[in-house]
Amino acid sequence: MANAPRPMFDTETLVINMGPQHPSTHGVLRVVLRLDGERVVDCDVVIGYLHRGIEKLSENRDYTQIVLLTDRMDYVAAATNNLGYCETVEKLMGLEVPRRAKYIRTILAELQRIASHNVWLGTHAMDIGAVTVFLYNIRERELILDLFEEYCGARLTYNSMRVGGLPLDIPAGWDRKVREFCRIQEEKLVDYELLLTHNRIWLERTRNVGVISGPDAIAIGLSGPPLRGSGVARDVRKDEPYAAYDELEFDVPVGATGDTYDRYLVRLEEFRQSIRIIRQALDGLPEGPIVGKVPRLIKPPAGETYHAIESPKGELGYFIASDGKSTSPYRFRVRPPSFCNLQALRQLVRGHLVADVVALIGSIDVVLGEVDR
Amino acid sequence: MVEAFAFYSLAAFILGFAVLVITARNTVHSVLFLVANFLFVAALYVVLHAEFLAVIQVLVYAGGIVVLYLFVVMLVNLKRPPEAHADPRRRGRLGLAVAGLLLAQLVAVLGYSATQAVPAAAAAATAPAGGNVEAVGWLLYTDYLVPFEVASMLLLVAMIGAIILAKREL
Amino acid sequence: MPDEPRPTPPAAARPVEKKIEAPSGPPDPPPPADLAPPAFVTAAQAALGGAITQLSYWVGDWTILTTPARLLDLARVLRDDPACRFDFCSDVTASDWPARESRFDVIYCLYSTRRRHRVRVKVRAADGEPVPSVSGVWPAANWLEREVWDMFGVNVVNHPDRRRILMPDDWQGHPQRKDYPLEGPGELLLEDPLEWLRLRNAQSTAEIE
Amino acid sequence: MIPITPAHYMVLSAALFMIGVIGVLVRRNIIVIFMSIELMLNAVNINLVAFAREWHQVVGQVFAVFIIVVAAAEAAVGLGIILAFYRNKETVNIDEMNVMKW
Amino acid sequence: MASGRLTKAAHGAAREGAARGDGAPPATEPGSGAEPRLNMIDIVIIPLLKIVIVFVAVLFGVAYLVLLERKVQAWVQVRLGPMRVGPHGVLQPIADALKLFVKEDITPARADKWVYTLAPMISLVPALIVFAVIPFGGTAHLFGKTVPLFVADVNVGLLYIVSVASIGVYGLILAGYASNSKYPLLSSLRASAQLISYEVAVTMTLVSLILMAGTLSMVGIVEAQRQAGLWYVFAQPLAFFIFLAGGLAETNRAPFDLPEAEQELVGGFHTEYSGMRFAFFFLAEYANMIVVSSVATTLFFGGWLAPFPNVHALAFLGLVPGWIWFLLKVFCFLYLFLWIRATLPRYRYDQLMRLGWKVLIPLAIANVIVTGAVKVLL
Repeated sequence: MANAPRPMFDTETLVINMGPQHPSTHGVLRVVLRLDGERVVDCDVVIGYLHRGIEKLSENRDYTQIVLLTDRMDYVAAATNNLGYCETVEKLMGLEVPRRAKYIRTILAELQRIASHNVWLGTHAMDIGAVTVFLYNIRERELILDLFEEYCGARLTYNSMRVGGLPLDIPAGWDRKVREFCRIQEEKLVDYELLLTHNRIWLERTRNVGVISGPDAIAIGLSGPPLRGSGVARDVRKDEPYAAYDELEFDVPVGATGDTYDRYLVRLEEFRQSIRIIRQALDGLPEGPIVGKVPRLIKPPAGETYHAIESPKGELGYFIASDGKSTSPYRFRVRPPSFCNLQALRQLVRGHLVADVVALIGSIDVVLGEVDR
Repeated sequence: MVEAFAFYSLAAFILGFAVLVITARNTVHSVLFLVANFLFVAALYVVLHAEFLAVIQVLVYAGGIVVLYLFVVMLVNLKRPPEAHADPRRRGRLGLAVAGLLLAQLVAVLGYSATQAVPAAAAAATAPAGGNVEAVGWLLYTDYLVPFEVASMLLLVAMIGAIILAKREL
Repeated sequence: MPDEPRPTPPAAARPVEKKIEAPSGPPDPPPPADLAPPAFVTAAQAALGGAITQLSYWVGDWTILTTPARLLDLARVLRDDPACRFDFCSDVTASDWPARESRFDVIYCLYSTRRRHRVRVKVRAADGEPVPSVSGVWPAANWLEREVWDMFGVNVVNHPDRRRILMPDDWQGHPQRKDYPLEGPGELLLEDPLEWLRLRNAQSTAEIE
Repeated sequence: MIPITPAHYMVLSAALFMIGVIGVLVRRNIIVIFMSIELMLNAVNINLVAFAREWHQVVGQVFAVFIIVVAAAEAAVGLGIILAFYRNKETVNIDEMNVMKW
Repeated sequence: MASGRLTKAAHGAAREGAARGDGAPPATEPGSGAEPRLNMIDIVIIPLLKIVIVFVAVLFGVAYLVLLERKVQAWVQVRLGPMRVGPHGVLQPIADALKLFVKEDITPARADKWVYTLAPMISLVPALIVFAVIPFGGTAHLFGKTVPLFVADVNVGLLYIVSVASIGVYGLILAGYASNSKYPLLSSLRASAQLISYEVAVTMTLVSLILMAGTLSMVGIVEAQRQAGLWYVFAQPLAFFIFLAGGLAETNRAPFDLPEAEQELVGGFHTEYSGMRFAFFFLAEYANMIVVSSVATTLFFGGWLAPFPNVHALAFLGLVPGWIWFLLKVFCFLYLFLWIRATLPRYRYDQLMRLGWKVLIPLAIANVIVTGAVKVLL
């Protein structure tokens, strides 16, 4: 007592800083956890460590240059970012894209979705302790990177699309390799499932962890696989078709309970659906030009628009305002799916254990490059 | 000769660590010295041919009870020195004096008994000698079965009591 | 694209300078006469016609303009009215038009997961003018509004947790404003808010010619 | 060198016991006091085992086992009480534990 | 200090075995008290030599176990593993050791320096001294002498192992406490709770084993298996599985590696450690793996005994020296450990505790009761 009045400190809770340097926060995410024992009472998500001001930068680059800035946002799904951006500008300018370009874009986007899901499954499994799954997934992702390398020469930041079409046609024999990859990936999916889907420990670690109901998920702004895991069949590819998705057949998998396991199952099914889409697109790949009629100087008329596509993480939206006078956008805004999904983390982790926090960050599938931009 | 050497060195360690236990400022260090003390007591039991007891000492005392102490010390994680406040009615000096007196008395008794002739000790050896496990077990499960069961009841009660005490809400 | 050569000198660029009028906001064209507004627009108009100051249609997107004062009413109608059901707040963002009196456009991109339609709601706000937070209507707007506050300094009021989100807590200024300098320490804002525009337009004309 | 007799063990045991007593009397940290009690119990055990050996009886060891059991029970309940007390008063100073109810 | 205890324990046992001639209760220690007169070579040099050999062998084994783990993991994960140092990376352990030796030994500010230094040692020493009672083989004939292939045959060998293992907890708790850091603290709380919980189950399974063998001596247990002509894994399959799970948990191995889960607690109790002190923890963990494998081999797989002693066609197996059989069996266990780590995800803390207290301990108790009943009835 020592005469001075004691400050009443809370003996029950412990504040712990998870990140920004932590092995399983997938980059520089910082989660400040308030723990009671090992149970999370509350958490605060701190982001911005990777903020590079891509939006501001883009407002000072011209429309062609921005494509390669979008690569740097969700760097495990660069082609998807390219696609969303190019389509938004095309929408703003009223450009028509040739069908062949649309099909190739679809193939690239779906390959990218598989690659992104590979990274997700690998890291998610590794966070829960199954390291082998990580390396298996990286092995398959490597094949996709090879395909992209053959297509555009780059392995991570592809810069693979242009406003109005594509910079390159697919190389000869590439479609055969894509088909071969689809076969391999389909085989390996069985491996992943053998290691995880019916594994008792995996079930115990993911079932009923981070349950979020459909309406709650919509309210908090979840999109993509986490939203579908909660049983809401929302997929931009189906609801507001873009690229060639209106001509292709695929299913939108949904979960039942909205827990981590459902999100896992949804993404696993998306692997299969992506392969299905790629096969259809390869079968129906039309001949023709790969670039539409694009003016030499990209200078959209004054106006603004918002356009969203389904990235592997969720709804990736671009809002572009043009003042009609300049070759760079007046306002360039990205609606990053990871950012909006990450917002739900606080709601998800409450009442769970530290180990679940890791699993939940994994099940949301955030890429910090996209969260912070 | 060997036994004398073992005894004196072990006794020195035991007493030394015991003094450190009660003088250490840091409670965690106190606990550590207590562990060391117990380990040397266990060694002394080995010298006394009570291997079973030595192992039990390590297993239960050092490996169990003291871990509990360490747990509690870490859990209470004191932000201020626990000894800051002294009850004015406390008579520390008096306590020391009483302890000293008691020690003197014990030493006197011992000194006196040492001068007396030792009764024929070995003559009484009727029970099986040695400290082996079977002997202890045999006694525990025959002559001392009732105390044994009582002790297990005591442990059960203590366990339930500790859980109730330490639990935040029931 | 690490380092683009900066168009250095206003001195060199100035002579070329024609008269530059800063853009005073997007045109927000009204819908063509022959296009019937969709059900959700008419429903919102019927519920609170006064709140909708303007209606706009451009490249297939409907935009409803309103005032900060009526924003929350409109938000609730858009969320709850059976014809609207905009339960999903895709995005909240802003754009800065410094030449205008109410320099900020705060833009809410809404989507209905049940009716599968989109609409944008737009509010014009002056610097410091309070804009009510819609995070009570759509919890998803929480972080997005934080970003709007962080990047533009739009005065979002009644927000449950109005902190900076991307920039450090002690950052001065709001980087996405048009008058925020591109180089040098961000705190030293340029004297003239339109200086940036002049530089930019000079650059683009120089590069094109 | 003199052979080691039970008296040696008794002196050791007495000294250990006294250290325990002093710890109980002098220290105010209740955890240390508990540990001093453990020291005293150990002193008793040394005595019991020494005599068990002297008399070639295992009974002494049996009693030592019982004492260890009692010590375990005492530690469990005592530390439980300390924890409960600490939650309420945030102290382990025995001089502040002077009320039966708070 | 602890190794001092070890030699004393060994000597005490030896002396007692020699001194006690009466043996009112049935004598349990085989192979003791054969020669009444012991010369200097027998009582000092040979034990000392054995201690040194075991010590060096264990350290060597640990070093190569690390390499084995990396290699096995790599092969499972379609990688190559270490390949640079020496052919196929066989010299990697030396490189690792060198690296750890020369690394800066960091003590965090405001850490409890003494305890911080002591903790790795407390971790390592019990892991090493357990090897004193593990019988690596029966006897060997060396320079005309019959040398038993174990450091000591203590009559309370099994209890000795359990009690020494229980000391190992201190290393983890103290490391967590002394680092003055939150992740290690959380981890050390996890570790100690886990160790204490699983110790109960493991000790219970040992009780049923003791009931079968009627002795606590490790050598005695192997002898009992030889006499019964039955490895106890076949008599006590349930006990074996409980022991295996508990062993994995006690050595902090996957899927029970919560205390050091990199993905959650960034390495756990050794987060703040570096250099040699980190190496000590590392050594302790792998030495503990070898301990658990050796104990499992001794208790359940007949120690150094050759398999199929009763099949005449396979009698040639008996020609292989016992210690080779022992090492082979231990290797199989270690491989199993590595294999499990490469395959399974990690348990969560509460699930781990639930498994321990609600599944393994009741099963172990039931096993003891059934074993006892069978023993009484037969």
